[in-house]
Amino acid sequence: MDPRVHGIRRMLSGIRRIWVVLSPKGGVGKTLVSVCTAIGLAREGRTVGLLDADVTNPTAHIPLGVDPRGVELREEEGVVPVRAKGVLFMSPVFFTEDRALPLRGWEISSILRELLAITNWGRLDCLVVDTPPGLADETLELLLLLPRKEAILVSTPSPMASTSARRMEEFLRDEGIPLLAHIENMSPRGIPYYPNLDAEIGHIEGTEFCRKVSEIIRSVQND
Amino acid sequence: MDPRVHGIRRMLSGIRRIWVVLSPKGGVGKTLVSVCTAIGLAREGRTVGLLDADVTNPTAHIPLGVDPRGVELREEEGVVPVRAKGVLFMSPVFFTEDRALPLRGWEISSILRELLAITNWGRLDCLVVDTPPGLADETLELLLLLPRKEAILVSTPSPMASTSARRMEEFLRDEGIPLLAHIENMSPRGIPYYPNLDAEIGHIEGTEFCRKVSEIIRSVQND
Amino acid sequence: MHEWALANAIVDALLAHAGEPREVKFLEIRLGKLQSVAPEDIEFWLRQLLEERGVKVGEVKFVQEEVVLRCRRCGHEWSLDPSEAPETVREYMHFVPEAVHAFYRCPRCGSHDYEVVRGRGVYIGKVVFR
Amino acid sequence: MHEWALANAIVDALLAHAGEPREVKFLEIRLGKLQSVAPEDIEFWLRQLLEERGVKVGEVKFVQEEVVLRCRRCGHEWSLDPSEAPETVREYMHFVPEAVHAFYRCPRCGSHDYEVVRGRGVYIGKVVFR
Ligand SMILES: Nc1ncnc2c1ncn2[C@@H]1O[C@H](COP(=O)(O)OP(=O)(O)O)[C@@H](O)[C@H]1O
Ligand SMILES: Nc1ncnc2c1ncn2[C@@H]1O[C@H](COP(=O)(O)OP(=O)(O)O)[C@@H](O)[C@H]1O
Ligand SMILES: [Mg+2]
Ligand SMILES: [Mg+2]
Ligand SMILES: [Mg+2]
Ligand SMILES: [Mg+2]
Ligand code: NI
Ligand code: NI
Ligand SMILES: [Zn+2]
Ligand SMILES: [Zn+2]
Repeated sequence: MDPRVHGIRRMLSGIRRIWVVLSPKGGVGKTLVSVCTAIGLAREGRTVGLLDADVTNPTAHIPLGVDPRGVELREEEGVVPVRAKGVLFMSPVFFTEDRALPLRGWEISSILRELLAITNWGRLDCLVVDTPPGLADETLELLLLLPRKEAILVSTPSPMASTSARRMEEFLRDEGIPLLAHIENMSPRGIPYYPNLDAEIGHIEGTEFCRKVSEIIRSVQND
Repeated sequence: MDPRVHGIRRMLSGIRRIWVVLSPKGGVGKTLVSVCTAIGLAREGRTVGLLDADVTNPTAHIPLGVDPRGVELREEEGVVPVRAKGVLFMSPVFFTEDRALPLRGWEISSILRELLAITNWGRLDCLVVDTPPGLADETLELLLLLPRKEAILVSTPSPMASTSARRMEEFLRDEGIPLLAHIENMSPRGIPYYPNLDAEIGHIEGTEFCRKVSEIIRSVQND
Repeated sequence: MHEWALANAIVDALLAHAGEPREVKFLEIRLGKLQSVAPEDIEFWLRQLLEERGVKVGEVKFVQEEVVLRCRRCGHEWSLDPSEAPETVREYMHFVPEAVHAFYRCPRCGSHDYEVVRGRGVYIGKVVFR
Repeated sequence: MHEWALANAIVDALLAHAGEPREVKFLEIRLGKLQSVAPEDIEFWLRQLLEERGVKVGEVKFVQEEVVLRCRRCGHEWSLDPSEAPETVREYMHFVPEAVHAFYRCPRCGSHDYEVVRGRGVYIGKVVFR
């Protein structure tokens, strides 16, 4: 009996919706979609949290503009997430001084359990969870632990990404996870390719990309 | 005592060099670089193998042009890899009918051990290993199991990819793994961005991208 | 204090598994030293939270577990005392013991690929309900 | 036959751990049923390969292990008999037992997230050298 599983239920009990941003293929835009989804909700006046669950290679702090070395975490009935661009943010990078964090599967599950068991999100309209590529411990453990979860699948038109997305769709259907949205990124049929996006990552909230993400999310969120 | 660890030594004993293509960030081009490195070596007359070690989301067969449903594996002192575009190729996709393969950490290590313990590569000048993003079981287990390994690190100019690459460089240095090359992809300082590459993935061997990869590899391989 | 959250998890786990007991007669909590949790803090919150939920609390015993690490690369086993770590690193491991892999390497071969065999964090050793 | 490779791994492991023994008096091999390995095939190669390396072989005993799977989602435990699987799927699992996760789901809750508790593949149970 791992007490953290019980602690997690308590710590997530004030959260209305949980959106897990997924794709087995890397580099399709999961992190940017996660960050912009959260920023968009915050701008509409929602209370929103963002968890970077890419534990061995967290990068969500970069577009959120959070320097991990400058963060001092506050303890209050758990650990209080950091506020950035209107979003309550928690990341494993706060505990590593931005070094490499090589972890084996059970350790990955364990660090996610610990983070979920100690982070005090308070009341949230929505928690957005950015995940790593692949279909391994991070994703499986999150799907096991998170209540009320809905998936946002991200892919691109590349044959490698679309094959990966098809596999994930089958998997989500088997697991009974509702698919809130399937976003085709870098594509005329979804979010266009913006050649200068990399240069704008520091102020992602001002980009056409970010507006486009918010627009898509608004159209599917039904509430 | 896992007998596979001993079997692996035997099965890899005829391989002169082992190149592990790495990046904790996804979508930077690891798979295309792996495939083109292998194709380039084969064209120079080398005997070359390619292992897709992205076990929960293998995609190397796509640019190699191998339809996993058409493959019948032959057994001969192990399992014989499939020949495609001059390269001897082994992938977990041959055992899944291209379905999702969700695995926990220990299972990831175990499937890699099994594949390495049964694949009969014969004599190779070089084995290229394509890895998934992250810094978890696949990468750690490969670095544990593979002898004579050298790393090829792939990154892009994106701040997310360069942060990830910096972490991996520190890690490789700590682990004492020689860095054969750090390839900056989608960059004027390394391999340029080719807007139509996705459309050419079916005949990657004829692309400027592939020639460029071979050129870089040739310039660093020192033999 | 994030110890409040750790204690609350234990309380929720105990009550869920025992179906709302009236009294916890004896409770043994194991504290892996990697997490540097003070037994007094956990005990304070355990008593407070259990009593708030109408559960009497008898003896609470703490057992500190030494840290044992085992290298996957070379097999070497060693220990580590977080009280000798830099303040910041101790704090990271206090929140998230897995952070150890970012800061420590096998003293024999230098690898980051090692297992925390013992001494990671808080768990329930034994419990007697009435 | 890929059984040659499986047997060779066992032989290499035995000889490495015993420092070139003259005789294997007794050897117990456990065969997880998920891998559908025929004991005769493994025994043939074990005897052949050990004798080639100048090692006498006494009794070789095989123990077949039933497959036990346990769901991480709902806790359900069940078994699976590969001889009832489609030919192709049996063959995939014969080469790579982990392929089970691509084809089978928990019969109670439908999840692919389950553990192979027992019956995965080939390993060494016991060995007596002379
Ligand atoms: N619509 C887009 N147009 C141009 N570049 C994009 C777009 N979406 C993502 N990118 C680029 O792709 C890279 C990967 O994005 P990221 O969000 O980190 O993907 P993931 O989290 O799936 O690995 C980033 O460098 C980003 O700048
Ligand atoms: N130099 C490049 N120019 C244009 N697109 C590229 C280039 N390199 C890679 N890509 C694209 O990036 C995507 C990811 O490549 P891939 O090799 O699968 O990366 P990884 O294996 O690191 O996830 C592919 O869709 C590919 O077409
Ligand atoms: Mg990401
Ligand atoms: Mg990330
Ligand atoms: Mg890849
Ligand atoms: Mg791949
Ligand atoms: Ni604390
Ligand atoms: Ni066989
Ligand atoms: Zn070591
Ligand atoms: Zn189940």
